[in-house]
Formats: sequence, C-alpha cells, structure tokens
Amino acid sequence: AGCTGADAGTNGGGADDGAESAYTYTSDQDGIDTVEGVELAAGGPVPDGSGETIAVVLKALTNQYWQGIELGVNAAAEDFDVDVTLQAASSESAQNEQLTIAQTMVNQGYDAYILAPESTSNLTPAIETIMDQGAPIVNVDDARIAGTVYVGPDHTLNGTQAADYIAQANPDGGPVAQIEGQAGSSAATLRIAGYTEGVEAHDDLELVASVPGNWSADEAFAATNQILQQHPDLVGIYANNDTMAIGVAQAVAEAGLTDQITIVGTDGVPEAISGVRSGSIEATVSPLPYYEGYWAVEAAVRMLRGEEVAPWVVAPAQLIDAENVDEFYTEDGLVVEGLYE
Amino acid sequence: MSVTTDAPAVTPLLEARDLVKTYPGVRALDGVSLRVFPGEVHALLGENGAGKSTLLKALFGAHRPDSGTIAFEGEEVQLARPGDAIDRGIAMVHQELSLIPQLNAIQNVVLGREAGSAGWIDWRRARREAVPALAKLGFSASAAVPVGRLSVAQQQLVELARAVAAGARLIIMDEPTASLTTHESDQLFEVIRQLRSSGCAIVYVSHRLPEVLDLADRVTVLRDGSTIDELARSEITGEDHLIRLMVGRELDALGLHGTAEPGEPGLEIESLSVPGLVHQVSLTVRRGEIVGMAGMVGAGRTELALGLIGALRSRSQQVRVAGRKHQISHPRQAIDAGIAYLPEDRKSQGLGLHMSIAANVTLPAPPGRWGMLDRNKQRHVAADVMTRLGSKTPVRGKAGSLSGGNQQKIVVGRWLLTDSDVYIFDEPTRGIDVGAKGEIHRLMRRLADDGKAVLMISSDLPEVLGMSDRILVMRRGRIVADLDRHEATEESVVAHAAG
Amino acid sequence: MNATTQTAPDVDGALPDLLGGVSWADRIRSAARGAGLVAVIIILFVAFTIARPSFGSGDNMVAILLQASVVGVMAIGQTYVLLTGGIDLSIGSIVAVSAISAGMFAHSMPAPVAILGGIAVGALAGLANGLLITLTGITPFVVTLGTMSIYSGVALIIAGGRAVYDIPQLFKDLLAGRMVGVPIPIVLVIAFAVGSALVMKFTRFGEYLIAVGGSAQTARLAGINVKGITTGAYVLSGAGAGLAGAILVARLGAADPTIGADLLLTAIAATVMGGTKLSGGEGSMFGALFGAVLIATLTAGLTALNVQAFYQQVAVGAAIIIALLVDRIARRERTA
Amino acid sequence: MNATTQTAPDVDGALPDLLGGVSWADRIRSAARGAGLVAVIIILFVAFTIARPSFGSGDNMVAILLQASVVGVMAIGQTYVLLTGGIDLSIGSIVAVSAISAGMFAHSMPAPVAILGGIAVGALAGLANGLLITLTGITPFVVTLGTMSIYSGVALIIAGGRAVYDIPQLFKDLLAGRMVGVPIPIVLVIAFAVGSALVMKFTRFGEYLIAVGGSAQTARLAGINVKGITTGAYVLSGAGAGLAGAILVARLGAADPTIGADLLLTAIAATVMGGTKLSGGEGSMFGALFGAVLIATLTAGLTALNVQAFYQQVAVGAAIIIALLVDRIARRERTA
Ligand SMILES: Nc1ncnc2c1ncn2[C@@H]1O[C@H](COP(=O)(O)OP(=O)(O)OP(=O)(O)O)[C@@H](O)[C@H]1O
Ligand SMILES: Nc1ncnc2c1ncn2[C@@H]1O[C@H](COP(=O)(O)OP(=O)(O)OP(=O)(O)O)[C@@H](O)[C@H]1O
Ligand SMILES: [Mg+2]
Ligand SMILES: [Mg+2]
Repeated sequence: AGCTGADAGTNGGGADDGAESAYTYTSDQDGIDTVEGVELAAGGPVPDGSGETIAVVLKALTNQYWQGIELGVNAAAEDFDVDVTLQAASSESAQNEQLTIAQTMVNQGYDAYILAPESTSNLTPAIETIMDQGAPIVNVDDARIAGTVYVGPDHTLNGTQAADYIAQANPDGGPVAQIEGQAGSSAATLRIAGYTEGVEAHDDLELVASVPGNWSADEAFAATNQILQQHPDLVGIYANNDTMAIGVAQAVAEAGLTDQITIVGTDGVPEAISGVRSGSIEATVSPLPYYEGYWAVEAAVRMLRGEEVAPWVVAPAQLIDAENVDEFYTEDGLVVEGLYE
Repeated sequence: MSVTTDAPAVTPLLEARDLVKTYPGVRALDGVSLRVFPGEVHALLGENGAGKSTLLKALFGAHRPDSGTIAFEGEEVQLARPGDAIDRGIAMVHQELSLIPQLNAIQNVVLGREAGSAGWIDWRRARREAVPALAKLGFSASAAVPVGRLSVAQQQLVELARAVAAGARLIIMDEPTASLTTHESDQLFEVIRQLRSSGCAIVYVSHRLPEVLDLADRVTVLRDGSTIDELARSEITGEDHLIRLMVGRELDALGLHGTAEPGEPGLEIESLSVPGLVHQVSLTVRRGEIVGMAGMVGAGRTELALGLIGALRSRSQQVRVAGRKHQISHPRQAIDAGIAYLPEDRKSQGLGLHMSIAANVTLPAPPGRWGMLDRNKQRHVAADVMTRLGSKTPVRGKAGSLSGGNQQKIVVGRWLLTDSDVYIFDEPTRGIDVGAKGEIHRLMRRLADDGKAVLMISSDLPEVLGMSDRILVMRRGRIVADLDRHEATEESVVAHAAG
Repeated sequence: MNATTQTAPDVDGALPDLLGGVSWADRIRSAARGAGLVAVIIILFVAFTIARPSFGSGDNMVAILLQASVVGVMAIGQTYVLLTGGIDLSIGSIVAVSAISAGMFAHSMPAPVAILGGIAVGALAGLANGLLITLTGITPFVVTLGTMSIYSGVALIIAGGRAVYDIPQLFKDLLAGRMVGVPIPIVLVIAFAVGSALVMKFTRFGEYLIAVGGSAQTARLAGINVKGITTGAYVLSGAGAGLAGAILVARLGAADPTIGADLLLTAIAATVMGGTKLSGGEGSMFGALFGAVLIATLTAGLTALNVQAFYQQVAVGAAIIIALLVDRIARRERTA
Repeated sequence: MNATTQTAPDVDGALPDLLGGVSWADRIRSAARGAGLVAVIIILFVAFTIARPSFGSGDNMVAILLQASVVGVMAIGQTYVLLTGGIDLSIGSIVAVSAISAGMFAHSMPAPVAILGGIAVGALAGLANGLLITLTGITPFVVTLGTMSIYSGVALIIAGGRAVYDIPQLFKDLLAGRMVGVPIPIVLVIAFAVGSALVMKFTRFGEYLIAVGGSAQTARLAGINVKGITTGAYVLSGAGAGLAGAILVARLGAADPTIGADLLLTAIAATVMGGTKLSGGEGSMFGALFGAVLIATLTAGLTALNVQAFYQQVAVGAAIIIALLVDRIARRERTA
C-alpha cells in the first residue's frame, strides 16, 4: 500500500533507525516531495558512476513487466558505467525467498540498492542492515516502503485512469466490471481502490462485478465468461494487470462482444501492446517499466554522488491505446528508449 | 498337565453369551457363547471363517458386537475399546502381527503401558519389565533394533512378550504359533504353562490340532459363527473327534506320500547365493516329487525361493527348469520359465486385497490379447478354477473379505492357471484350517502326480514329514541335510535344523 | 506362456455359480458414488440459478464445462498416478513447460504437430518423473516436489521468461474451436475420461495399475513389471498436463511460462473429490471429471454472486472438505 | 543425536547378548544421517565461500541461520504431523493468520500476550485441522488442502487485505532481538528442535506419535488414544506455524496477510530432506532444522554466485532430489 501521498499506513518498520546514515531515510508521508521521472534529468547532467556497484532485487522475472524494468536497469548501468547485479525471487509471492536473496546481497556489500519488495514489509531486515551500512536505497515500482527514493507509479492512479478511459470511450455509460489481482497483494489492493473510486466518480458508470483473477489469464478468462453471463450489456472491464487482460480479451472475443466492451489492462507488457495494436484490448495503463528501471539506477547514481533526489520519482501512469502506442512502444512491444532525452 | 473333567464349580473368569456380529453381507457371529475359567488353557477351534477372530476381537473390545453380553469375573462389562479390556487385565496377541515396525522390542512390549509419570517414560523401568518377558520367551534377536527388521518369528515373540509383560489375567492368543517352528512353539508352550500355573487364563486359537491336544484344558468349537460344543480335554478322543466337530464330517488324515517313482529333474539349482542370506545352495527337485524344506525360522528358505525367482538379488551358476537353462532376474522371467512361487505372507505378497477374486486369480496373465482384458473370460476362468478348489464365494467379491483358507485358495488358483513346471509353496497352510489344509495337501500331491516338481517350504514339521518324498534341511543359508522320507524323523530334522 | 491348464482337483457335485451375486450391488454402489457427486453439482447449480437466473443458461453451462475441462484433463492424468499410490506435484509446472513448448513449436511447425509436440513434452516430463521414482526409490511426493520446481524453472528458461503469443489460428481452432457445436476442450476431456475408464476396465495396464497401487509386492511377485506400470502412470499424467497446457495456449492465444502453477492443487482437489484415494488402488476417472466440474461450478457461482476474493477462498476450501464429508457419510450409510 | 525413531533406550548389563551390538550401530547410523546433512551444508558453505569470500562472513552465517529459523520452526512442527503419517498443507496459511492476529493483538495488548496470542491462534487452527481429520476420517492431505484455502481467506478477511504496521518495539525485541549476542529466532528454533527431540525420546506423546504413524491400528489395539495423539500433532504443527508467524511479524515489523504462502513447500522440503518419511513413524526433529538450513544456504549461495532466479528454481528442485538420493545411497550401503 501507499503510493499516493494521502495513503498513509505504509510505514515500513525500521524507517527511523538510520540516524547515522549519510542519507536521509524518509518515509512516505503527506506532502512528500515528488519529481516527475521525466524531470529527473533536469537536475543536471548525470555524473559518472564508474566504480560503483548496485544491487537490484526485483519481485520476480516471470512477468515481462519486470523484464522491462531489467532492460531499463541494464541500459542505465551502461550509460552511467556502474556495475549492476540483478536478482529476483522465483515468484511474486515468494516473500521469504526474496528476503534471503536480499540479505545475501546486502552481506556481499554493494554501494547502493534498488529494491522491489514483494510486500511492504518482507524486506525490512535487509533494509535495516542497508541503513546501518549507510548505503542509499531506491525502492522501485511497488510495495512502497521506507526508502530514500521511490521510483514508480501511483498504482491507485492506474486504476483511476482506467476508469476514466472507459468512461470516455462510453459516453453513454453503462455497467462495468473489474478482474482483481491476487488478494492481498499491494499493487492489486491499490489498483482495485483506484478503479473503484474512478468508477464512482462517473455517475453513468456502475461497477457491477469485481471478482478475483489472481493474476492468472485462465482465471480471468473464466471470471469474464461468468460476468458476461450475468451482465451481457457490460461496456467495460478493467483487469488489474495485462496477463489477466489477455484472458479477458479472449473471453470477450469468444462472446463476440469485442466491439461493445472496452478492455483496459495495466503494465504495458509486449503481449498487451500487441493486443492494443490488434484491437483485442483497448488500452493498458503503463508506468513504462523501462524508464522505471532506468530512473532507479539514475537516482541511485545521483545519490551516490551526493546529489539530493526527491523522495518520489513519479513514473507516469501512461495510458497506451491505439492512438499513441507507436509513440511509446516499438514493433516488438518494448518501450521506446530515449523518449525523454 | 492338569486335566479338568468337567466345568469347575467356580464362576467363569469370562463368559460371553449369545454374541452376534454382522459385517456387510456376513454374519460372522451368530449367537456364540464362550466360558473361560481361571487357570485354564482354553482352545478355540473352528474352520477358517468360523468366527474365532471376530469373537476374540469382541472380547478384547476391538469390535463391538451387535448383541449379546460379556461378563468378566461375574460382572457384566461393556468393552467399547481395547483400553477397556486392557484395564480389566485382558491382553491379546493378534492374528495379524500388530507391532510398530519402527519401534524396538522393548518399546513394543511396553507400548500403551509405559512406566513413568506425568507423560514421561521411565525407560529404566520399562526395560526391567520388558527384558525378562522377552528372555522368558526365548527372544534371541537384539532388543534395540526396530522390530520391523526382525524376522517374523522374533516379531511374534515380541508380541507374546507384550501379553506376558502386561501381567494380564486373561490372555487371548489368536494363532500364536502360525509362524513359529516347532522349537519356538515349544518355548511358547512352556511359557503358557507357566502362566497357567500362576492362575492366568488363556484363550488360544490354533489350527494345529496336535498342539491343542497337548496343551488345552478345555476346548470350544465354533462352526459358522455358532458354538458347536464345549468339551474338557478328557472328553476328547483324538484329532478325528475335533475335526468331526469343526467340519461336521470325516476328513482324511495327513499323509500323502507319492507312490510313483519321480521322473526327470524339474528344477535344478546350482550354487545359488543371496548375499548375506543364502550361500551356494544347490538342489534338484524331480518331476512327480514333493520336496519338503525344513529349517528354523530365519534359515533362509524364503530368501532362497525369492532369490531363485528374481525377487531378491541373487547369483547362481545355473538354474534349469525342466531341463532348460534360464537366467532369472525378475519374477516375470521366473513365471515364463515355468516357476510358480506361492509366498508365505498371503496378505502382503500374495493378494491384492482390494481387488476382486477374479482379478487376483488372473493377475500374472489376465485373459485377452494385445494388452486388452477380457473381463468376461476373466470371470469365467476364475470361477472355474475357484469352483474346482471348492470356493463358494462369487469371484467378483473382494479378496480382502475372505478368510485365510479361501485367500490361500485364490493364490493357489492363480498358479494353477499358469503352465508352470515347478511349484514352490512357502508355508502353504500357515493359518489354514484342517479342512482347507487337507485340500491344499491333496492339491500339492496332485500337482506332483501330474508331473510337476513341487518344493514345499514349511515350518509345520508334521506337514513336512507327512507330505514330503524327500526333505531338505536348511540352516543359516545352507542346505545341511538331504533326508529320505523313510529316514527322516521329527528328531533328526530338528537336530539338523538346530545344528 | 499362460495357457490355462486344468490341473485343479475335480470336485464332484454341482458347481455353484461364482459368476453372479455381488455384481449388481457393486454396480449400484459405484454408480451411486458418482451420482452423489453429480447430485452435489446439480444442487449447487440449481441454487446458483435461483440466486442468479442467468446462471442456468445453456451457454453458462457450456462455459463452466469449458472451464472444468483443463482441470479435468489434469485430474484424470493425476488419477492414474494416485491409483498407483503415488502423487504428481509437478503437473502444474508440466502445464507450463508444455504450453511454452507447444507455443514455440507452433511458430515453426504445422499446428497439429505443435500440439502433439506439446503433449509429447508433457509425456517426457512425466517419463522423467516415473524413471526418477522407480529407479531411485525416492517417494513420488519428494521427486515431484523437486521436479515441480525444476520444470517451472525450465519453462521460464526456454521461454526466456516471456510469453509466446501470435498462436496460429489453426492451433486455436483445433483445440479451442467447436465440434458439432460443442467446444473441443469439452469433447477432449470427455474423451479422455471415457478412454481412461475403458483403459481401467478393459486393459491389462488398467488392471495392473490397481494391482500396483494396492500392493506393489504382490504385483511384483505375480510377474508384473511394477516399475514399468508406475512409470506409465506418470507418463499419462504428464501427457494429460501437456494436453491441458496445449488447450490453454489455444484458449488464451498465448503461452505464458507461469501458467498452470495455480492448477496443481485444484486438479488434486478435483481428483480426491472424485473418490480417488491417495493411498492407491482405488479411483475413478469420471470422478475426477466430476470433481473438476464441481469446482468450476462453485467458482463460477461465487463469481456470479460477486463474492469477494477473500470469501471465495474460504468457500472453495470449505467445499473441498464438505464434498468429501458428504461422500463419506453417504458411503457409510450405504454400507451400514 | 538426532534420531527420534531409534530411541532405543539404553540397556544396562542385564542381558547383554539380547540388547548389545546393534544399538550402537543404530546410533552411529542415525548420527551419520544427521551428520550427512550437516556435511552437505558445510561443503556447500565452503564451496560458496571459496567462490565468493564474503559469503563466509559471520554476519552472513547468522543471516542464513536467521532465514532458516522461520522455515525451521515450521518444518519441526510439520515433522510431528508427518510422524503420524499425515501431512499439514495449511501451515503457510496458519503463518498468515497467526501473524495478522499477533499484529492486531499487539495494538491492544502487552507484547508477550500478543505473541502468545498469535501462537495460540496457530495452535487453534491446528486443533481444527486435527479434529476435522480425526472426527471425519477424511485424509489429512485433503482436509489441510481445504483449510489452507480457508485460513488464507480468513487472514485476508480479518486484516481487511491490508498489512498491520507499527508493531511495538517490545514485540520486536522479544522475538527479533538478540540474546547473549545470538538472534532470538535462532535461539527459539534450536530450543524447539531440542525440546521436540526430548519429547520424542522421553515422553509418551513422542512414543505414541511413532506408534500411530507406524500402525494406527496397532496403536489403537494397544489402548492408545489415536485420535488424541493425532490431534496433538496438528496442534503442535499449528503452534509451530504460529510461532513462525510471530517471528516474522517481529522481524519484518509488520504483519502481512499474504505472508507465509511460499513457506509451505519449503518447510515440507526441509522436513523430508531431514530424513522424515512421508509414510509416518520415522522422522527427525534436528533433520528438519538441518533441512531448513540447507535450503537457506543454497538459496543464499546461488544468489551470491549471481545465479538467476530461473536457474535457482532448477537448482533447488534438483537439490531436493539429490539430497534424498544421497541419503538413500548412504543408507543402502550401510545396510548392504
Ligand atoms: N472386517 C471384516 N469385514 C467383513 N467381513 C469380515 C471382516 N472380518 C471378518 N469377516 C468375515 O467374518 C467371518 C469370520 O471371520 P473370522 O476372521 O472371525 O474367522 P476365523 O475363524 O478367525 O478364521 P481364520 O481361521 O481364517 O482366522 C468370515 O466370513 C470373514 O470373511
Ligand atoms: N539381516 C536381515 N536384514 C534385513 N532383513 C532380514 C534380515 N534377515 C532376515 N530378514 C527378513 O526378515 C524376514 C525373515 O523371515 P523368516 O525369519 O521367515 O526367514 P526366512 O529366511 O524366510 O526363514 P524360513 O527359512 O523360515 O523361510 C524375511 O522377510 C527377510 O527378508
Ligand atoms: Mg482368525
Ligand atoms: Mg520363510
């Protein structure tokens, strides 16, 4: 939880233990300073990072979203000449395994750390050790915890944007549905909240079904089938991520309702981009994972060189649809590099 | 030996009246009554399936009868679970071995009655209780290894020691000698007599009638779930008398030696070894002959057979079946070579208890071709062979629901269906009643007469002496004697077996 | 080699007929067990339809069966393994490996070959399980716990962690299209169930599976190739998971390397709800299918009622226990 | 030191021939088995340290042991259940329920009470498992498959899907602090292992666990309260998971309702790698602990070598199989 400034209650433990550190370990509270990712570079030319080592611990590489972040990390490592070691857990629910991985990397001693924790708390002991070491931490994409800098989207906004898009595409309004991610996962919780609020903000939209899909294309497919049975007049479906959006699209297509229903996903993985291009999915809300990874490394390097970085480097919740897909994505469904140079 | 001529004038220690117990489809007990007096050995006799085990389980609280009453020391009792019986001083040695294989002998002996307080076990006291009981029974293995690694006979002794150490006033023994050899049985009888003289009553089931006549003070005979008769030892005229009561008709006595000269060698083994268990055994069994194989339990007879058929890893110089040389490393090859092995442990090695009789009988070669199975033919083949074996149970029934004798018939039936030249019977009549025993004996003889080579491993000495044309004695993995049936006596066999 | 010789002693007198008797009682009994599960499914279906009338539409029934088909195929495969007294925890991962393989094959081979290739990969993974189990003697639970992790890693490695998409239309039509109006996955799962039931009833392999599951020792001494039969069960289980993977690829139009992981426990639950014993020797192919349908009906119904995710977890868990409880009570009553 | 099954009581000189010999062989054997696992851990550790010298630091060793402690506590609890021949698939979910409960209690009660409360919730969940299993007669696999789903849903429901933060410092100090320099979770897991080994060796409960797992029928005939003993095993397994949950809350400073799900299979893998048989009656408490350490060492070492996640999955899966293979070969050689 906790990517919007307003969403308190996300204080990871140990935030206040780093008194000796050269860096200020803030936690995300109201009124936090933010900087749009695109403006990060405005802080001056990025210093050379040669000789620095950065450890990156991601949630998992089983979803192409994380591979997108990896691409950005590697590109930045090249650009800034830093030595990056990247590891990930075996799945997005392997909280304990990820802690072992993070602890081990911390014990190897890196100059800076980029972390994407499985949950808001599962890496706390590793983070405490880092704070004791006095190394900077960049928290990337999800499960925002007490780190110096958070590079990532406002997940709530992802949901809200999806609702807005559906409202826009259906001026007459109508019933809409949502396929939820894994129960209890922080990204799912925030996106569910954002979408639900977003739908409420549009009087003519009504959220008639919000059911679990557990990040699984097949479960999303089944759930969509079922929702369509109950609500054949549906005008929009938001899936909490693209994997599920693909299952949704398949079920909608089989029901012959592709034209009637606006499908929106989140993440912007190649498969969904291909879906946007082919018309099976209307849109996906993408934080442009490549840039998340890139900016995370950039933020780390800047901190290592003694620069101040705003506590939140905001990744855009970029809504990708047929109109703008070519602007942001390549043929292969990868984020276009060098957009913000 | 004390012999009672009539029911003592005292109240029975235990009295069961009109017990009825029905299993689905079977009325196992149909109004059974039993009286057991203090200080007597009371034998319970009956054919397989007569209801002996069921009655004993009811007396031990392991099964609750549908109706009828049980009185202990003149007072009516409800035995809802074994604990109730144990608390009253009733102990039981079960027909199926019931030990915990992972625990050692001492732990098994004191199981459920461990000394100590507040949940802690006082192992010193436990040992002091268990070791003498084990020693008294002639237990000779290590008491510190898990009993699962002991031989069946040693396990049986542990089981007996359980009852002895419990200091029970009534000990129920369901076929305690079934897997014991003569030597060990004698030791057991000694213990039983000691227990009796200390005032303990013993209910005892056995299919070995000589034993019964030797030991029992009183006999109750069951047939089809009912009490047929209760007699004092002095009223019994002999084995025939008991058999008549049990079966309801006369039976031929044991003694089915062959008459014809044996023919060509059917099975020839040259120097077969099973690492650590059997050492360079050579033997020949001719067509038309029954060779009995005696030995103490653990002598390695079973291992010899298992090694021969490829169920245990073995080495041999040569194995010939009906004159043809064979390399055997899997039971399938043994079957194809013409060897049929009827295992000693019916339940775990001989039968699929969850399968139908038909499936069990046709297991080595289900009828049908190209991998298909002809169910109809399967039933007919099975019904045919089971009918000829005198079974009355529909072949679609599950093998597990049959009594021991009928279960053995299934195994026999199976191997009658394969075209084997050699039949190896391992303890063929263990736990089988006199009637069925006679049938199986006749069957073995018939196989021999048909030109098969028959090897019979048995711990039942009268059986070995009565059936065999030749007797091999094994000791510690070696054949130590090859006796002609004319020269063999109980004494000479035991002498060779014990070394 | 196995001619029936007439060496048994003749018994004089009328031969009692041992063929009849038990058969009808047994048939009714086993039919009743299947019927019990079907009854639960119908009750659930009716209840959900009362709550949400559109739930009862024919279309929805087809959708539910479609959903059940993937789990059903896996559950039937798993039944083979459970019959031998084993368990296959790797089927979820095999689904992923097969799906990825089929998806990649589909880009370079004709669709039918790609489909068969995916199934073959599943069968091979099953073969590896079977060989590891029979040759090392390590318990199936542990071996397949290990291969579950291995196959899942392999799926991710060969896919480079990426989904394979742009599945050719023919591939989709073959496995996700319709045949005389019925979706092909439904046809396939029913065919697999019927075929498997026939295998159990009319082949030696089926007979031997039961023998091995009841008592491996007895089976071995009866000359049965216990290792071969056991390995065969894992191969079929793997092939079933492979087919499930191929169906998913066709249905979703993409092959994701993490697909299938969540199907393992559902498939096992379906199998045991269908009356198959984890201890081996007893099981029902149709039961596995019905179990899958029951779970799909429940999930669909809860979705139709818009029950929240947290509560759905509770409901599905409770359903598994209740289904087995009902089965037990029904059986106890029938035997008592 | 770590055999729980060969608890052959020492025998004094009374009957040396009856009791001598094998007891020592057995002790050496079971010690050797534990030693084998320890040897593998040491070899791995040395190998990783040679490859990456920083791996061998004291800090890193402590970190690995800390990581292993949570899994270790669960694995020891699971060992009780496996000894009875059962299995508890719900421990991962129990960790979550207990963690959430402890976290919520901590906001309204003194820390020690909250900790005990969390453990008690775990024990209660275990009690429910035990009662369901013994009273309904449904197999443990199925019951705990159901409760795994139920408890996980319950954790999410009571937490409202959100993590509980702001765990009081005393709570953290009690379970995540240090005692004479050693992190408390390590002290706790060792204490749990030692205590459990003593229970197995010197109490009726321990003895009866083996009896029930070895043969429930025999145990019943020996007058043992089989249902009570079985239920007790599940209560301990639940309590172990509850303790694991409380430790996690203290270490992480937050209680997350989805924590624990990935711990189930790791804990079971640790248990079986430690020599506990899934068939019941044989197991080792220290083995479970060593198994947990082995898995933690492996994951940490592969990370230190920068082996990527997908390959780590393959490596961990292979390690499970290889560990059991080595154990089997070692044992076969000793008996042959
Ligand atoms: N658990 C059971 N379920 C169904 N039938 C049973 C069960 N136990 C025994 N029977 C049946 O009850 C009858 C009596 O069996 P019981 O075991 O008491 O015979 P027995 O006299 O002990 O025979 P044996 O000499 O073979 O031990 C038999 O017909 C048997 O098939
Ligand atoms: N050293 C041993 N290690 C492991 N198992 C053994 C050992 N010795 C015997 N056994 C097993 O214990 C059982 C011994 O059974 P039993 O005492 O009946 O011996 P046997 O060789 O079959 O003797 P018999 O001559 O009576 O047939 C067999 O199943 C055998 O496999
Ligand atoms: Mg009996
Ligand atoms: Mg023998």
